[in-house]
Amino acid sequence: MFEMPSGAEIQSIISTLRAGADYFIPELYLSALFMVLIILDLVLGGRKNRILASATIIGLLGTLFFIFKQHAMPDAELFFGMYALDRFGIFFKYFFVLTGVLAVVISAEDEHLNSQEAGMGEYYALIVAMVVGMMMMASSTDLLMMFLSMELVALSAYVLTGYLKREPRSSEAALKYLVYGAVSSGMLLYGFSLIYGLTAQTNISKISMELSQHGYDPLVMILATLLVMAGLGYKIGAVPFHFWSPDVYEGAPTPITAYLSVGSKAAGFALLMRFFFVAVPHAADGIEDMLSIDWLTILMIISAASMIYGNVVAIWQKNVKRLLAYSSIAHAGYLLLGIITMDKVGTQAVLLYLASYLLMNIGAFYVVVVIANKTGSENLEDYRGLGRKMPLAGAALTVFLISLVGLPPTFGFIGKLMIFTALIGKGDLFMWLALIGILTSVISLYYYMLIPLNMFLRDSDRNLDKDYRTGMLSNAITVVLMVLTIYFGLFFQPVAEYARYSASMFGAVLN
Amino acid sequence: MMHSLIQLSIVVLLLPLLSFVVLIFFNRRLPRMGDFVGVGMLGTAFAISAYIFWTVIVQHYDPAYRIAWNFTWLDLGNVPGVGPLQVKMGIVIDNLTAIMLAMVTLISLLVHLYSTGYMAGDKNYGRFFAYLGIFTFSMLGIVLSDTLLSIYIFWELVGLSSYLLIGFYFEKDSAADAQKKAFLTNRVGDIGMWLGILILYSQFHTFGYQEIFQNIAAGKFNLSNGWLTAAGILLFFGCVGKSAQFPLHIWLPDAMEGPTPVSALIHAATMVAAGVYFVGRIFVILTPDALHYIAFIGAATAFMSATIAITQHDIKRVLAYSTVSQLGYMVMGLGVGAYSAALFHLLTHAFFKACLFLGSGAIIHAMHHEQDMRWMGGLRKNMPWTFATFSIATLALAGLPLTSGFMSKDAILAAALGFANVEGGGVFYLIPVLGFASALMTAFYMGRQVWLVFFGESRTHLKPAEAHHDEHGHDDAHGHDDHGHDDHGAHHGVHEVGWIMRAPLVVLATLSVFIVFSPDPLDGAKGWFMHLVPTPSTVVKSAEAPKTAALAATGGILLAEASNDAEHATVSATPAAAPEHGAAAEAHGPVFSDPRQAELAHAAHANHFTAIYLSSGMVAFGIGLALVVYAFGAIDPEKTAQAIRPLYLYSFNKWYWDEIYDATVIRGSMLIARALAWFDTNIVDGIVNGVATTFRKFAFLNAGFDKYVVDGAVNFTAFFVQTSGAVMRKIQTGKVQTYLVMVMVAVLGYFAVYLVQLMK
Amino acid sequence: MEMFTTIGLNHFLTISAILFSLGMFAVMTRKNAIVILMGVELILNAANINFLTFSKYNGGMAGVMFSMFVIVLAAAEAAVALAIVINIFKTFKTVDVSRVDTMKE
Amino acid sequence: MLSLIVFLPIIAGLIILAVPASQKQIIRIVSLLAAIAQGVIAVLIWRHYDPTMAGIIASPGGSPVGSFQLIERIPWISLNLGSFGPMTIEYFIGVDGISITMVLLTALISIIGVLSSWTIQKQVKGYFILFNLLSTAMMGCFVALDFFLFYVFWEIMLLPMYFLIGIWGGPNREYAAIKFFLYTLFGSVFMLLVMIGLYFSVVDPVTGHHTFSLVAMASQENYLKGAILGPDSTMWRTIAFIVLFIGFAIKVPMFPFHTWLPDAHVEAPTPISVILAGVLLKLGTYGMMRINFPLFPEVYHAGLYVIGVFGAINIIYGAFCALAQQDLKKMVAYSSISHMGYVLLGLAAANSEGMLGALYQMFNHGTITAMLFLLVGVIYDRAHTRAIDKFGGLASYMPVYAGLVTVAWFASLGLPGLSGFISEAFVFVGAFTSTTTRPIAMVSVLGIVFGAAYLLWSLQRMFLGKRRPDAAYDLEKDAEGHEHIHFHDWNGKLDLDARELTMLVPLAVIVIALGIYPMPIMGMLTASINKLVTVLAPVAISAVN
Repeated sequence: MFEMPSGAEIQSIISTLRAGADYFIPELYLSALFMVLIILDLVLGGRKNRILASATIIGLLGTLFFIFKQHAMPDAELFFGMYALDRFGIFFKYFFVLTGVLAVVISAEDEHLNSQEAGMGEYYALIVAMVVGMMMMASSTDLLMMFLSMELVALSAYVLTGYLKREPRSSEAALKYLVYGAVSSGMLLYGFSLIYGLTAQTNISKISMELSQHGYDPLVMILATLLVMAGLGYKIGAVPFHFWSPDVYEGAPTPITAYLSVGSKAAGFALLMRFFFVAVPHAADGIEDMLSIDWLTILMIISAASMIYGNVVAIWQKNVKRLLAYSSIAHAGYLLLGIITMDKVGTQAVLLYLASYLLMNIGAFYVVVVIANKTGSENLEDYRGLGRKMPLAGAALTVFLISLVGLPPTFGFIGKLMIFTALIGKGDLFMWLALIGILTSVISLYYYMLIPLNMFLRDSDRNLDKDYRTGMLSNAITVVLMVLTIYFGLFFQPVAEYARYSASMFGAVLN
Repeated sequence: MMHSLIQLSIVVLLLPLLSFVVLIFFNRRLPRMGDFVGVGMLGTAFAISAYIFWTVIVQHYDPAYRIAWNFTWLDLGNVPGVGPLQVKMGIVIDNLTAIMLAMVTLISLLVHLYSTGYMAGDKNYGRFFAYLGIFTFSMLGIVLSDTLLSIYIFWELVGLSSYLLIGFYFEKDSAADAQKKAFLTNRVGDIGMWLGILILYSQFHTFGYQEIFQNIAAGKFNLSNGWLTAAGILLFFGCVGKSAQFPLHIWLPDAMEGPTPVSALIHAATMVAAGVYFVGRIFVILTPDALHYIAFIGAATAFMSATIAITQHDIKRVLAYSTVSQLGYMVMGLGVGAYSAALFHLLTHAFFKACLFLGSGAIIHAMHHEQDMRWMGGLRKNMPWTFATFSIATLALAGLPLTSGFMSKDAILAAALGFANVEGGGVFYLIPVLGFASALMTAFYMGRQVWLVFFGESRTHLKPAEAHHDEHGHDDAHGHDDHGHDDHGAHHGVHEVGWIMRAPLVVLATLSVFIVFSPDPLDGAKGWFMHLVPTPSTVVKSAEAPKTAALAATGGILLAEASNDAEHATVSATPAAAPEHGAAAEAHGPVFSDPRQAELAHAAHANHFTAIYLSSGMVAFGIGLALVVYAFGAIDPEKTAQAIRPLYLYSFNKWYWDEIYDATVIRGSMLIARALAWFDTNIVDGIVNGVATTFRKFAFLNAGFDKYVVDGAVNFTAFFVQTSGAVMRKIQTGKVQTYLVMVMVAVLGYFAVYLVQLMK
Repeated sequence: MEMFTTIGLNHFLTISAILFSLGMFAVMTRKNAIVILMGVELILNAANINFLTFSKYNGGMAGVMFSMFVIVLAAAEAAVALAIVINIFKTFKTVDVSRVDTMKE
Repeated sequence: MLSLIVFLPIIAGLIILAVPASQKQIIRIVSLLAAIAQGVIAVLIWRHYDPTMAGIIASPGGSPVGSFQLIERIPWISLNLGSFGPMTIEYFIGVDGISITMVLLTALISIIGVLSSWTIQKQVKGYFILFNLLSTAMMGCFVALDFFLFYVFWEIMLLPMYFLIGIWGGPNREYAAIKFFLYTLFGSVFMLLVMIGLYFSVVDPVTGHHTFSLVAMASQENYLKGAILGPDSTMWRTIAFIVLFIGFAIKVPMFPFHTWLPDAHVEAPTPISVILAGVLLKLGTYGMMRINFPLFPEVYHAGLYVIGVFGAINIIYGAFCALAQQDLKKMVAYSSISHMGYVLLGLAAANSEGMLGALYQMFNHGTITAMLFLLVGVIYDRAHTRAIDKFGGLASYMPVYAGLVTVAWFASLGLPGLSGFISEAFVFVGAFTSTTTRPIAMVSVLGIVFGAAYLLWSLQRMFLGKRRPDAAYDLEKDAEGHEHIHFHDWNGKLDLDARELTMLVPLAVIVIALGIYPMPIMGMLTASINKLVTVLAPVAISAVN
């Protein structure tokens, strides 16, 4: 029933692809890097972890140049509406590359990871692959593309999570992640199929047009929405789709935990925002439309639940990684607050918050790794008295945690400030969410402070006379991250302005 | 340019302070611990105040003499709703001030001299003089100050110095208790005084006497008259505290823990009289109701403490209670409107009571710190000087004619009688009755004291070893100076004290003779004092006075007083005093515009002689009784005591006031304190921690979420699935799968909710 | 009567729905990790059926393309999954997911 | 100049960061020099301050920064928020009568604090870094005129305090520290929401944009009708006032939010107690006067009676609790609660006398309580206990100490001639003059007696009488029979040593001098206080709405 396309048509198709490729350079470049790393791993012999790590870092940093060049290009829809080039996407491209770089840095620092006999080649390659996937998640404008990029990220993540093969917890985490992820993506896919059925479209802007013009069966639509939400909620790790995250975060190698908690969460948010703002039809002032109200309700519930659950459960944690996992659930809740406002300021706030989250969370995990290198443990009890042995690490960790709580003068405070500004800017509509937000942040102070409490206020029962000095490089990195966290807490104007500049996505009307 | 007398008075005020500063810091470095500094300063101060006295009293001899000076202490700027507002401090010098100034400096000087002998050898000798210095400073401050605020300040400062001096032997717990008791009891009174000040300030935004009087007279007091009465009574409460009036009299007897010179200076002559002086200052704003209240309090105090004094053994305690009782007289006098009589009594009492205390001090000193009269006796032979002066002062206190005490007390009693007549109520006769009764008892217990101490044979040897304690051990308050106990042998070593301690006795005794104050031994009103310190006319419009008249009269005063400008002092005559000037000879007090006051004055004059007869009779009877009991032994005091034991104990234990307060106020507040502290740590804090724990508990629930709730949900799902179909019978679940179940539950749950909504 | 003779949109959808439920059921109840993975396959294929059906009834090739990608991707996922399951078997000596629960709460 | 006084300590902190931890003496001296420099600048500021300029608000039509002094106003952040207009945050500091006194106090107490920190031996480096951070934050709070800036300083204060109590504190320090942290944070997070709400409700008359400037917020005509905290949204304004008030009341601390204070004080080392009681508590009432009341005057007026009642509760409740304490430091802590009650009462009076009394009380309480805690520290250093009943008769053996204690104690119970009296007197005068709070004032005067009661009682138990049998020191007789006492494992000077004297004597002098002639401080307040009262007057409010 389908007649073959004529030569002319094929010509035009090819030319379109060629044209699109010019806008696709960073992704292509990274895919190349992916190959290069595999090959490098094959050709190199002996102690190659350092080389691979530095190669990855250089390669990733190289990407920044290509991404930067994209600023000059106009917003465009590539590959027949599969993919979009817009400021929103570019922001996340920067974001993911930096996340990747930092993840590699942490990995290079993590002795536990490097000490295993299996090589690290695939490891760094997969990190790069994840970067690509996350970039595409942030920029894809078509259900198919969205699904594929999510799977690319997910598959790499499964492998990375289980990378410590001899480590039962690592394997278990991988399994849980896999099963949970597979099912969630299945649900997402099923939801997509229903949406496709309702609209006969896979391009999200077309979908939105269809829905607003021809209407839809609300029952099917809500089912689709819920299934999609299940898929996205699993990516951003929000209650009640969060169950995988504590186990996975605890079991995975710490660098990967950091990477997942920042990178794939951010990617999930990017995708969610694009889907929510573009595919879901909004009336002029944003809230009128029936479907957007359904989404809003769901998002509000999820956000409130995440803030409460994440913060309250974290109080009881004994393992630092697991504690941070729960805190990342809570942070998903705060981020959702920004989306709920459904306006440019809200989006800006989310981007800013993500930027701060990148700094402080990666920083926290980095220090956790540094400490684990010395003590070989991530349990709260083993942090006792470390503050005096590792003052820098202690101070840095405190700064990052304070930033996670959202106290000035740290970047985290600015994130919260912008989020609440966006909320209260809407008048008293979302005041209750704001209240939940600040009250839970008070709770969060308690469990975050447990770490400095153990480090500084308590004395260890074990004798801490071994050498706790850390290398210059890691010290330097720690200091840089810490200083940046504070610096952006005081002079956040450039970041905030860039966030605003980036708060415009293809085919969405944000005001 | 301020008036020269003002400048001099400021010098007088500051000299004792200077002595305090010097001595508190350098007494150890100075020879003789620097007592000469204190004495020298006081000597100078007395000389200057004597000059002031001479100028004001002798040279001007004008009832209305008054110079004032004040300066801005605090500037509150342009206060919204009030306008420019300053808090002023001022000095006023009128006849009363001049007299008080001379009296205070004189007694203080004498006590300084006396102490050089009495306190000799004490390890804190120098500090003692420092404290005397700051006390004198504060007392002079009270005397001189022209505003309620400044008098309140000095009021508290005398409290402090009294605190320091009572606790001079702070190693003794009894002394430490006494000083705390004194300060706190006074504070209670001060609260009242402070509230009174607040009431007045809240109306007029000023603390100055004159402004307040003027405003009240001008009817600017916007609150009800009840408030004004309240203000009067509350201010009087300050006096109740300081002057140890019932019900706050309890601190004064304990204050005898202090060294005896201190008792003489502070707790007999000057500080305790400050209360009366203050009430005198604010006399004009006291409403009739307030005056009634004051009169009753005074009478009650006089009577009560007289009854207590009868049974005390401690020589200083007897004097202390007699002091309370005499203060009661003065207050009663003010209450019945006998302003000048009361203040007159203040003055006379100051001298003879100081004399008595210094005399008792001499005795205690000679008896090696024996204070219990039961073990004294026969001292007249050993200490003739002390005996002579002591007896003169006693007579004055008892109020025998030819003494100063007679004139003043008689004037008060006469006024009391007159007051009762005027008020015409049966209950008001209680006041003079109580007055005369206590006159009787005063005579009795003073007679008893003199006899026990000076006559008969020495009873030192009778003293049992454990005689510190009798029925209630309330008089273990022997002034243990540093010397500690000496042996209580017979009168070996009991001999007259040295000149330095004898001279003050002589001076004070001389000042207890009538001639000093009035040519006519029977009528103090003919004396200079009552002429120069006339009863001022009230500024409170009493109901029966025709408004206009009152306004006119008061207005007259006000014009005069208003012209006492801040910087240059003027002298003015009140319209009341003007027609009076020539006829000062038969002083009926000034004629009053306020009918009530006029009536009172007249009645007082009318009852003059009745009072004389009655009181003389009472005194004679009292002394006679004392002689009958103790000299001739016709009645055995012990037997009588046994016969009326309940009454005796009641009196001996001071009507059990200490016990009552201890049981109610002190224990009560400690109880509340403990209760609240418990409440604080367990309830208030408990709530906070409670919230925290609930959070942690909640957290625990959630932490166990996967374990309990999830499994529960799984079981629920199992049930759900079973009902769905037989195929799903056997269900096996693992962790990760239960997570998925949860997700499904969430999705389906929301879907169900949505369905329900859609149905609606 | 007609609905039994001629096969229409709803039939396909019903099939896919049943398939999806079966998949979910397997995923949630089966002990064996392999079986769970098969359940996942069922879910994915249920979605595929949807895509193809809608593609047929709404016109356009998007659905077909989608399903093709999904099939490929399912294969890749299976590969990764099996690798992980093998690793689990090495460390836990079992493929019973319900026993793999050292991390909880 | 102001920036210098604010950031000097942090500079010192950075220098210390470079000093090796072993060089304790250098570290101490650096901090001391910073504190002294601060003090010198504070005095200079005081000399150059023009007491006629009221401050408080920008007079309509007048200069946008109002009659504040030593103003530094630098644009800090300027963001384009599209529909919300540009978000401008300024580095905007300046002083008026209300803040100048607090600046002086902070400078003074910082010097004292450094001096009394001299005995700290554990982790000296970290201690002084945190200490300097803290003192910068405090100073910043008092001079900040931009709400955002104020909030930043306010929050920065918490962390150093947490560690200073938590690391250098007593046995139960963990609990006290986290309690302090959570409590105050709970108070301040609401402040964040209110701050944002205010930002959306206030427009800077000059730029026409939303602003965080407290000066602009203080004049009611700058509020937008229909904004969430605009003049017409009574409900939200009330709620905002209440949560803000609670936020500040926790710092004061006001019953029933006070329970963190005794714990914090008992656990904190002496210098931190001094800072805490001397300065931090003042931030609560300062915040009320600077932010809470001027921004919501009508709510403030509706709430006068309630504030007054809480003030009275603080006064009497605190006094009673102090009366029951066995631990001297705890007693002093409760006395702080009682004395801050006077401040609240004065603020509730809403007239110049009361406000003046309150502000002056803030200053005096700072100096007096600093003295009290230092004196407690002195005895604790020697006896290693603070149980009031473990002493007795000290006055005979440590006369100088006893003398200073007497001064401090009597200053605390409001003896005329010492500074405490004047402020308390004015509080009462004001509270009584205002018909609203008159009954409350009449109850509160009881505080005068109970205040005297617990102070005199403790004085007696510790210093008077003879050595108690179970006292914390031995009694020894030397050759010529003079008695001496000796504390176990204390071989320093028995009576106060030079360092302690250099801390205590100046404070005593200040207390006495300001008690005799308060105008040097009071003179700077009056203009601002009168302005504040006018601004808060109901007529002024009704004029706007």
